Amino acid sequence: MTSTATDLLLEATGVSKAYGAVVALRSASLAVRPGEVHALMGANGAGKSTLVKILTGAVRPDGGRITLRGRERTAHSPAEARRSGLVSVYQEPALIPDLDIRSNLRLTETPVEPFRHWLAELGLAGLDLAAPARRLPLATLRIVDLARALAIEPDVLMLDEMTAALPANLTERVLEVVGRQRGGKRSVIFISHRMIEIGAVCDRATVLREGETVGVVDVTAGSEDRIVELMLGQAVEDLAAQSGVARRAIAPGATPRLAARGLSHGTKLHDGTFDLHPGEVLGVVALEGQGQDELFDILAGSERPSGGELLVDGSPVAFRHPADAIRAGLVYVAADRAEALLMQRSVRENIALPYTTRLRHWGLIDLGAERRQVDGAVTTLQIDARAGSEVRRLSGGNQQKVTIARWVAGGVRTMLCFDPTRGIDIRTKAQIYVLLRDLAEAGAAVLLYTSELKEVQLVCDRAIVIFGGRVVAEIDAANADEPSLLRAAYNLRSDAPMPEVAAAESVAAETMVTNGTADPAATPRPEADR
Amino acid sequence: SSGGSAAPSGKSFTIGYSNGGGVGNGFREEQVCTAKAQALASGQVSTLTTIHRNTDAAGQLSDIRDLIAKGVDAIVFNPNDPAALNPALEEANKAGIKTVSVDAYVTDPTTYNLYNNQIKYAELGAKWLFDQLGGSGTVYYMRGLAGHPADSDRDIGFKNVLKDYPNIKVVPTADGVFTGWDPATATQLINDFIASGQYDQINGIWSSGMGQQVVDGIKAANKPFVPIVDADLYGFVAQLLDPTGYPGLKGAAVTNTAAVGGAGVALALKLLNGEKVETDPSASQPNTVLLNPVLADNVTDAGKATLKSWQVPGLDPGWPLGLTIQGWTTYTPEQAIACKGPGDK
Amino acid sequence: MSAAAGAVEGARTRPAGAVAAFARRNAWTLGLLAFLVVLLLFTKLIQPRYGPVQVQGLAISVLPLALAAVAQAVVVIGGGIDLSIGSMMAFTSVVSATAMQGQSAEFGVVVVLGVLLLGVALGAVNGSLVVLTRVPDIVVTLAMSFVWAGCALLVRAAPGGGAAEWLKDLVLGSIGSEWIPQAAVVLLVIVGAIWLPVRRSRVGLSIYAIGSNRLAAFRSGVPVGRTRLSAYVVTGLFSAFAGLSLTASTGIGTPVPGPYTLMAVAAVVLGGVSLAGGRGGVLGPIVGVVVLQLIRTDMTFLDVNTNLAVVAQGIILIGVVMVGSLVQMRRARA
Amino acid sequence: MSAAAGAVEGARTRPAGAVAAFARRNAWTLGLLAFLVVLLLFTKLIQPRYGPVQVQGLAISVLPLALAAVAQAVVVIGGGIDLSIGSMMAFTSVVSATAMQGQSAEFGVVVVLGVLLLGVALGAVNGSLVVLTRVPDIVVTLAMSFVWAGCALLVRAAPGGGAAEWLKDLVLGSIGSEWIPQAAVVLLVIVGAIWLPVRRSRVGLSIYAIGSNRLAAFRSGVPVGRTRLSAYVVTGLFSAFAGLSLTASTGIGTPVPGPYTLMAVAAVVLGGVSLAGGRGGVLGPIVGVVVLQLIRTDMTFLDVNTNLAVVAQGIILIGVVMVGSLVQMRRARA
Ligand SMILES: Nc1ncnc2c1ncn2[C@@H]1O[C@H](COP(=O)(O)OP(=O)(O)OP(=O)(O)O)[C@@H](O)[C@H]1O
Ligand SMILES: Nc1ncnc2c1ncn2[C@@H]1O[C@H](COP(=O)(O)OP(=O)(O)OP(=O)(O)O)[C@@H](O)[C@H]1O
Ligand SMILES: [Mg+2]
Ligand SMILES: [Mg+2]
Repeated sequence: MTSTATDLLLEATGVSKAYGAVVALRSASLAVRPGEVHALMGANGAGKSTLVKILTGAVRPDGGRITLRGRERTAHSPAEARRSGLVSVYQEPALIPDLDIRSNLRLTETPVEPFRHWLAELGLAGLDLAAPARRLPLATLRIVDLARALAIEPDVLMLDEMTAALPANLTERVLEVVGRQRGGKRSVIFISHRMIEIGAVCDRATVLREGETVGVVDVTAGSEDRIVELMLGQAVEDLAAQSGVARRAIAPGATPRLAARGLSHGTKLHDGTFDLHPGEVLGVVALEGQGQDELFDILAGSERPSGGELLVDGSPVAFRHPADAIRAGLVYVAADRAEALLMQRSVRENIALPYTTRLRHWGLIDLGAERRQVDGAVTTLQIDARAGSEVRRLSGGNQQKVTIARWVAGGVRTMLCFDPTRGIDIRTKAQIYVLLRDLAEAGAAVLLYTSELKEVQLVCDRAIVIFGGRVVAEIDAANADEPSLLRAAYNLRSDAPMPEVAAAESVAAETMVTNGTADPAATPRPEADR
Repeated sequence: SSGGSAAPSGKSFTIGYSNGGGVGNGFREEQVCTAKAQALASGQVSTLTTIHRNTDAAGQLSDIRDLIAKGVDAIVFNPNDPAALNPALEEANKAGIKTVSVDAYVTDPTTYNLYNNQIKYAELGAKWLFDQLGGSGTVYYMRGLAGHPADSDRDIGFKNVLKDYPNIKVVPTADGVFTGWDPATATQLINDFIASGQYDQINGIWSSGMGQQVVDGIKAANKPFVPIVDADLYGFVAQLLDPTGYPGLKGAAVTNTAAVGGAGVALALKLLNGEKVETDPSASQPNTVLLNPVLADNVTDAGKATLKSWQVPGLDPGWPLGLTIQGWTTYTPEQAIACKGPGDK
Repeated sequence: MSAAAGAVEGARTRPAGAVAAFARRNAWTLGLLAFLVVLLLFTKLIQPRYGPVQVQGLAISVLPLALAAVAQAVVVIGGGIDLSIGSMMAFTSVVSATAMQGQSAEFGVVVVLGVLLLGVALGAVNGSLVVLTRVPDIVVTLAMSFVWAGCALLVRAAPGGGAAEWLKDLVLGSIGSEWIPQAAVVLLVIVGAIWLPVRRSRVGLSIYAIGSNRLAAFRSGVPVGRTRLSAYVVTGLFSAFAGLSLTASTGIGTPVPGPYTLMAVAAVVLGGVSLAGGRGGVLGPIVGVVVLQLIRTDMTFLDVNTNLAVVAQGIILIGVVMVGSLVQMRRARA
Repeated sequence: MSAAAGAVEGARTRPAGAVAAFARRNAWTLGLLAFLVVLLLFTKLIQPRYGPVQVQGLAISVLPLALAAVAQAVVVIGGGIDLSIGSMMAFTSVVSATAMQGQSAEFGVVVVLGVLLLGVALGAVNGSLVVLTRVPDIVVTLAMSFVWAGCALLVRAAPGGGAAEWLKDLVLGSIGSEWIPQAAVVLLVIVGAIWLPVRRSRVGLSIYAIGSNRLAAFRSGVPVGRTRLSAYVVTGLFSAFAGLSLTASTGIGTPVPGPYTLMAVAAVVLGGVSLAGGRGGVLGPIVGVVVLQLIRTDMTFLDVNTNLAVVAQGIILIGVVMVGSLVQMRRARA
């Protein structure tokens, strides 16, 4: 299939952008045909988001040419791009927290009726438009953002990791809606690190590597390997071979490192009960909002449980502060790097901070010892710290590694990882898997919540499943294939069929804030307020 | 208004006192203290409500309205502006409240004014200083608070005398610099002036109440003193009388009594009691009582003796020395220093 | 009243729901109003003669600070802060008093319009500098506070000048009932005539948007720079009104800035406007100013030592804001 | 010097790299120092008699504001702001001047120590209120500025008191060379003796951490409340030093706060400390204060009208900060 410049809806050639010494985009090209869903692929730091921002006028390029329907144009602001038919759903919700949904629509001059239509299509019919955005959960905000973009009827819709923060059921809906755009007038640029989603909805994929377009691939049954190869610039063989690590048998009757007994918190967590042993990686699987956030917050000492008991090495503990948990050896790796890192401080300080707060003594910090610890951790995690004087200058993947390195520096006893590979490229993911296994081999206990179900078999010894605030199942790694985990996550018997629609609606209802009209106790904890 | 304390005349009044600036300024603080002392000593005042804060004319307007709302019998105040307070003063007049402006005049026709003759104050000092310089030289002209009536009157007096001395040059400009009667500003000004080397080119300083800070600044910079004239503040007079601490310091102090506060209360009581008040027809406003200043220097023996006779031990350095005014105030200097009004413990 | 609205809700269909929603959105302002009523009753208790004349005096006293607080509220809602409000007031006040002195009433009208334009210009300069230099608002406006204060002193080194009689009369006395002070009506008319249209327009929505989340606003297509500029322009305009109210109530212009800038920040916070931006309205700050003034009046009635009164005012300010936050937190949790 | 370090990087192995890294991290401070040198040369040019005595005078006059700027820098780095610094200075200054008046030199030492403790206590009160009430820093400290100013007036209604001779002599004259003013040495010794150990300890790291990202710091085990409190305590201590320097340089205590609070904010920004917290050091603000003072001195030399000088200072403040930001942005891009 060849295309002349005139059948292209949107074409970008030789786009470049540098942030200081780091080149975000070297020479990126992208050609989008009318009516196609076009994947934009690339490892972390490849420049996908930057390219999308340039296309929609949120960032000025240093160089390059952008044409829309054959006419050269450069948007200077998202508003201008919107007027010429380019709309993006960015990675961070672009809704104004203090304005209600209706005012947010007014701000973007979005017609209300089409918006309601798309909202219903996406599974959120009946959302209260008078609810302030800050009261809505993140997943709902993403859907609202998408519905708003669709309601503007853009020519090119760009979705930057739209599905990353969505529960499985809403992801389904989004993929369905995106899939329906194929062959129409509208084109979609789709960014995701999940290969399966690419395969499901995309026609072609443009692959970026280190700021350069390295290939365009037609998405077919066997194109997955080709894409990954282009992304990484190397063959993929040994990446998958990381799985199948030797599982360690837990001696019966041994004292668990961590024992949770009936932990509860507010209206979300009712019965958190499990054992975590030294030397094992225990997976935690749950749909969005089943109480896993609360469980991890309690274990990390940021929230106090309203009931239940927590034992470390057999003795009961009550954490009043993360510092208590850290002293008891429980360290927390957050999914959201912005919650974990001091963005304007150096890599060294970020790694040293929890290490030094673990020291009980006052007085001067031993800079020499500290440097050795930090350098060791940087090497262990293969962090590219060239732009290390400020963490915000690192790419997403390297930032994520820093959040782990800071704990590795001081020696790990128990690590609590909350979706640590969210939005991380596949090579970095593999490195993190290896690291977690190595920590377990060395005698650490690892609790790993993951939204990517295949990670359970890759790294975990076994997994627990949380539903409705209770631990409802425990599954051995051997049996933890994706279908079984998904069934357990929906709390279905293993032989029952998946009632997709019913499940989707129940979760969707929960993500909606019925502001003021229903029992306030039923209102889910507003995520944006945290 | 009801009164608890037994008054000799059988009457008991409530008086409001408003000071719209100069918090922390010795002259204004002493003025408030003399008002309290007079209220106590008169035996005719049951409460003296003092509102003493740094504010602008609009703020003082609202303070005076608060005093009217409180229902006092008379309001004594040190005005922030000659005309700005008139609306509230008219309201007071309508409510039958006597009003007395002290330290400066206001243009409201029903208000009585009682203040030091500031034109004369400036004339006395300027004449002494220019004579010290033999009628020729350069003088650093440090003024007070821009726009304050006392400052404007002093400027008139200073310029009256300057006309007769063609060989006196005034720096930095003919209109001088303003200290705002703020010690910190005054210190800053003199330090900058010395640091810039301009101090080395002058022969005398005419200062408006910040003499102590000026002398300290010169001493700190290790510069020789030039003749200086200022008000009769305790700290400055002590410097004039301390040849070992301040070798070579020549200066003169002009009286500028802060007891106008006490005299103002006395005047208000006269009005409330229906007594006749002698006014000065030469003043710019009707209903005005003028108090005349005197000058003493540390150059002549007579002057030194006068300065010594003014000294009141234990006074704050920023306070003027004339604590009482003959014919007006009835308290003792100790009562003024104690700074207690009726009902104060 | 909707000038105080925290969120820009569309009207509901059911009226009962609308009232409840209104109360919820304006809880802070309503709470503060209740506090004000209690304070008024207390004032009447300790000073039985407190009546219409005193209420008129109260209205005149609060006018300049209330306008300054509205000025501050607008820019704070937009995520900025303006430390030059006091200086702009001094500048506009001396310009108006100098230009009006000894002139006819008609010329006074011209001067008032000119001074309002001057306020717009000052705000535009502040806003342009903030937008163009990318220096933080607090720094730019702090620096500009020196500039405008210096300009005020250049116009007139000492207090003086005059005001047209109609301007002085505008804020005196009452209108309709003797309980309705003319100054209060003037305040509400000015605020209503300017802020309500702005509030209801796209610009107002955009000001809330950039204050709430600047990046999200940018991505929603809000012209961020232009909107910040507009917020500063509105602030400049209200500062000019505040300066004119100083001229009207005192009849002169004073070149040295009064304590309005920081008091306006205090009043804005007391009035329920978040310093983080995006939340609050202009009615709350006005009520906050009245509360602050009435507390001072009560201290005069109670013969509190002035120095103690200063201390007490600070403590009360923390206390009210703290109680308010606690109530809001409780409400948010319930 | 490392007091100014924006980041606590370990020294590199290659010394050349270390110097380059140091220069990169402290670019703002070094740029400001360069500007100061240019300004000094300019001063010498327009006033050839400018020499050691003038430099000593410069050091004495910047001392109070420099200490106030350091006090402000610490709390700003920790993500807060303290609008009560000027009032704390007035309070500590009147307490010291009142207690020392007419007393022996030895008693003077006791008073100095007591006043420093008082500063710690004032800072602790500010910090506790900020932490416990959850009211924004700017509001709490604004309210406390009234409280401390009132306390200062309660101690001493008017300027007065005295200072021990040794205290006054401490800041006078030079030490070693006549070009090294004693006041500058005192400043560096105080700052070095307090800030360097804090900076190098866990508390210092934690202050930068909470200023940079409070949630991340909390999750990393930093006791956020206690650290904020510590920042305010350090600020209180430096404010007490600033108050003592007022007493030392004027020989009296003045109860009315000078213009130090907002000038300290200006100096901190000029010194490269981000008002958003987490970035900057204390050396930059000190250089910033010297620059501001020297600009004022130069205007005196040039006989600029005082009112114009006020205007010019504001414009220069914006200009310097703007040029600094532009240079930093360019550097980040290059
Ligand atoms: N503000 C910045 N300052 C310096 N470098 C930056 C900045 N923003 C991005 N970069 C660098 O540009 C490169 C591309 O970043 P970008 O975030 O666009 O990539 P990406 O494909 O979205 O990767 P990721 O999935 O890791 O976020 C990265 O190496 C990053 O370090
Ligand atoms: N207007 C801006 N000014 C300065 N830096 C910006 C601006 N907009 C974005 N950045 C920076 O660019 C960097 C890259 O952002 P981008 O969204 O491409 O990465 P990301 O969020 O890490 O993406 P990914 O989802 O792939 O992890 C971020 O570090 C961000 O701070
Ligand atoms: Mg991305
Ligand atoms: Mg990215």
